[in-house]
Amino acid sequence: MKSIIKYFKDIFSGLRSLVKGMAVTGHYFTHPKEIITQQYPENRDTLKMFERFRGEVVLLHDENNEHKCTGCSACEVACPNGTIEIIPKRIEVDGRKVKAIDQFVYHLQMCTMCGLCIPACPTDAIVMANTFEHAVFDRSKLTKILNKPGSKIMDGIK
Amino acid sequence: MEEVTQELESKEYFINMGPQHPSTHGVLRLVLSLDGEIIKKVEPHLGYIHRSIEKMCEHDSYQQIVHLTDRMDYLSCHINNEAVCLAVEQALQLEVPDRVKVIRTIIDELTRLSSHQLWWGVMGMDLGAITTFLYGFRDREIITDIFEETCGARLTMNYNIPGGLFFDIHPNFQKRTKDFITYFRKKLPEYDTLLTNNVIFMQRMKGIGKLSKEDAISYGVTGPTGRASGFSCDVRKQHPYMAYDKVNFKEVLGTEGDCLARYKCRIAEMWESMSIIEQLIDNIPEGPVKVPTKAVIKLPKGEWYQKVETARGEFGVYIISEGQRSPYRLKFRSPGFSNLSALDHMARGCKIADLVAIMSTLDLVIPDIDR
Amino acid sequence: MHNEGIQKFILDRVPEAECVEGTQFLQVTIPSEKILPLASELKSNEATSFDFLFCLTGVDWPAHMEVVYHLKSTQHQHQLVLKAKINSRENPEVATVCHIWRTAELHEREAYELFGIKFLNHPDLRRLLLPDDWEGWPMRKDYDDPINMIAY
Amino acid sequence: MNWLYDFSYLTGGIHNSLSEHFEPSTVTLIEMILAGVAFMILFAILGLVLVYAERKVSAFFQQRLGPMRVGKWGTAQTLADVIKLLMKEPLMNKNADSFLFNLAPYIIMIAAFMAMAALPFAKGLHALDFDIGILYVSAVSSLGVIGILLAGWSSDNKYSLIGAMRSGAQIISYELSVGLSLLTIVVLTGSLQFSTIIESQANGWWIFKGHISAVIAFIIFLIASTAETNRGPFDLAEAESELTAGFHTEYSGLKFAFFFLAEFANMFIVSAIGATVFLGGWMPFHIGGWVGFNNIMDYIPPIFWFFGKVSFIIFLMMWFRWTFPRLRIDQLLTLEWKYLLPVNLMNILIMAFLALMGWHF
Repeated sequence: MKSIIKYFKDIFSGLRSLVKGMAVTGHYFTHPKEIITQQYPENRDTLKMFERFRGEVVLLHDENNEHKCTGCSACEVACPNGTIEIIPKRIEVDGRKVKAIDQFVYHLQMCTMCGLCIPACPTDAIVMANTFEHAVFDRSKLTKILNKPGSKIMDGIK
Repeated sequence: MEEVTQELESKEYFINMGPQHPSTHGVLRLVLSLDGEIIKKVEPHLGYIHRSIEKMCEHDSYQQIVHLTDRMDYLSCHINNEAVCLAVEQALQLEVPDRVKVIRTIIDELTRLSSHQLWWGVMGMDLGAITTFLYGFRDREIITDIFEETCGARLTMNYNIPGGLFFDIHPNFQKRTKDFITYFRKKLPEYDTLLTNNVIFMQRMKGIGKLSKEDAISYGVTGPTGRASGFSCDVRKQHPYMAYDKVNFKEVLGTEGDCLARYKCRIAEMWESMSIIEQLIDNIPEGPVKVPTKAVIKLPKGEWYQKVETARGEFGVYIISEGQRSPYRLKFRSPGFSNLSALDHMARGCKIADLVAIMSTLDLVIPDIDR
Repeated sequence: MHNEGIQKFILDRVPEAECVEGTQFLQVTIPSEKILPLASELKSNEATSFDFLFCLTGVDWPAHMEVVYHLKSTQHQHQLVLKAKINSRENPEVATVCHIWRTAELHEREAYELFGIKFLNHPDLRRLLLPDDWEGWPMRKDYDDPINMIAY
Repeated sequence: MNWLYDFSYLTGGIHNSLSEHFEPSTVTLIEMILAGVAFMILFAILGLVLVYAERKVSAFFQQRLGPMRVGKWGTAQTLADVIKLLMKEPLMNKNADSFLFNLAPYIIMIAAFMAMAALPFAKGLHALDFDIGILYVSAVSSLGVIGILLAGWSSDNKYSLIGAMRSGAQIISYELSVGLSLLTIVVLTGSLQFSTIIESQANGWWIFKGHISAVIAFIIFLIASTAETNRGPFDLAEAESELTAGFHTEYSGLKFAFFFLAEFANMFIVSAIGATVFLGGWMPFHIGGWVGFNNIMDYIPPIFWFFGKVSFIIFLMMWFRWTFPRLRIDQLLTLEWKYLLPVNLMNILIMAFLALMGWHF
């Protein structure tokens, strides 16, 4: 007899647990306001990344097309993946030959966004930008030269 | 008569589960010997995403090693980072400020929460309840947003450096975390109604994949998986690091050692994690967030072993230094690797459907196993 | 049991053991051929009962090989680092401990494939992480891989 | 607008106008072709609508939006999928049994078509009205399992084979429960003919008139028919997380689309049977004595009643699928043989007793 009672009890408690579970999903079905989907390309204008988000390395330029990079290669050493390549050149300043950058090559395809290059820079020349739409159709486009053409080093940065 | 019985005997056959399979969560390949649907033997074949992180570490500086650990157990990346940082700090005999300790602990627990949320969702999906996956991710999204705001990335955060943190927490961090805890305290009971109390789920979990305490110790199964078998292996309790000696929390221990015990252990751990965060979030002491270190860290000659408790179990870093800027030998003891070794023992005699349940309660992360 | 006790325990059984008191653990180096009796003794003896092997790895030193066992007792909560010193780098061999601690099975396979340390009597000693036809032992210091060279 | 309430005006009109021009045998042939075309169109529409509905419903259960890009609110998403599936290359394993492999999807489709023939969609709108309608439908709808078994067997894939074997065991056992739960109502109606069953519900649906027994029978029917259509929580034959895709792992392109379509068609068929037997088919909702209310209900054409009831049951099945975890094969069989079957038999006894005493309404 006991086993028969248990048999029916099992059925009822089982059915009850199922109905309770359905109540949870049913709640969300009837509350479409709680939908969390974001319609990405449509909300592009309102979408704002957090300011600390690490998207890619950029070399800051001011309005005079001047940057702060001295070409010291500290970031190149700090980078774990060989993402940054500094190609230096010698320029003449006040009659002395000084090291400066010719090209600041940045391989985005190898970058893991670890951010180790940023604190390594002694002159705060590079920062992590918030951009995240990096997709391109050709791998070679991911190799970027960060210093703008014709740019030169800011005065007083050593 | 003899012949007839011979013919009726079933033949074992092999089936390749993976490397591409929905429930191996990555590229794990299991070679199953089956008799009908009954599993006779499970043989894991690893290494599909072996990246030889240990070898790379022998050439990297200690700051660079930290970011590699993100890529191992990507669901508890902050805790992995911390293990390397702690080992280096221990070797250099650096005492990090209290603020760092508390912040690291809070983010550790948030990481654990987010990992368990993902596990819960994926576990439901493995058992066929796809909706849980979305609910798990919905709640995890809030934590990843918190991480993104403070650490600058959602998954591979790299927020730790030897000697402290990359930068201070974001001003919104405390408020957001508190909001999340109030929100999640309401949502976690929903997890129970949806899955834990479900009769089908109970049937699928109860008594499946039993692992006794002795076997758990012998196989080196740690984390919630080991604790569900009654193996008290919580590193946070036994070898407290950071601020874990200052907070009150319970080490969740199960007795059964089956899938249900492992499941309940993780759910209970989520409650514990929330209580730890609540104890700390209002008491973050003021102070600096890093101790200055040399640009090139050179550890003295010697060897250090640092263990931490990740969401999957005991994660260990074994550094042998010869006084160079890179370690002479560095070994990561990953929890998933040891946990996986018990899979064959647990799955024998079960059905294919049970194997899926066992694997999801083991909570394997393949990069963690392959390294 | 304290470190002194463990040290004495081991020295009683393996007199040639070298014990170093490290910053964290007691580190004991013993010749590789002594590992099997000592390991089973450490596991089965009530006083030590090291039942939890939480890390097993190989180390390649310039003159010799080493297998490092990190042991812990869940009963007494004491820990120990056991190092088996293998003098031959060309053909390193050491007895397996995977019937004492079952977790050693996978760890030993890993150590075998990365360092080429042969674990005698291991039930299934094959390559684990790398492809089966991989040549060489990649974690050895003298391993030269011109194709997948680390860019540095 | 009379035809909307009684389709025999429409069908009779067509028949009469055809008879004026052709011989009776030709008329029958033309009518058969017309019916066949009509069913194919219905099949296609059902596929389009149900796939879209499933996606949207599941999305709303999961706090998502579902397809939103193709057309307004993603309404053309299924069409886009159809085009994609048509353009895909039909692949086959080298060692697969090509004849059976190609045959399997057609068998499943044919089974679904055959079952649909006997369904009464509205007053006067049905292809066949057997006196053994229920028996015919439940017999034919289980033919589909042959297609599944063939698909699993011929694919040369162990996952497919396991899925097919599971499905065989599952459908054969759940066929019992479906049949018995329908029998419970047949005890009351005394007829296996669909039209008679619907007529008998003119003054109230059986689920309301048949006491608790009818409700139990309805619940059992819901569970068993979900299992029979291989839908979650009983989707063991596919079992995405265990067997990758079960019996149709190796199918691609159009043949995969057939399996996909057949699943939804089967879902429609069992829902239609359930709606007809338990919820009064195309009969409007009537409450005895409330003449005004009943008149208002009568204003809604029967075909809307029918499709409304069917979509309610389909929605219930979707709700099950998107809430529950999957059962294991032995639990599935335990549920059938230890719970559903005994309860069902007992239920029939009770119902027979009720009918005998004349206690039902």
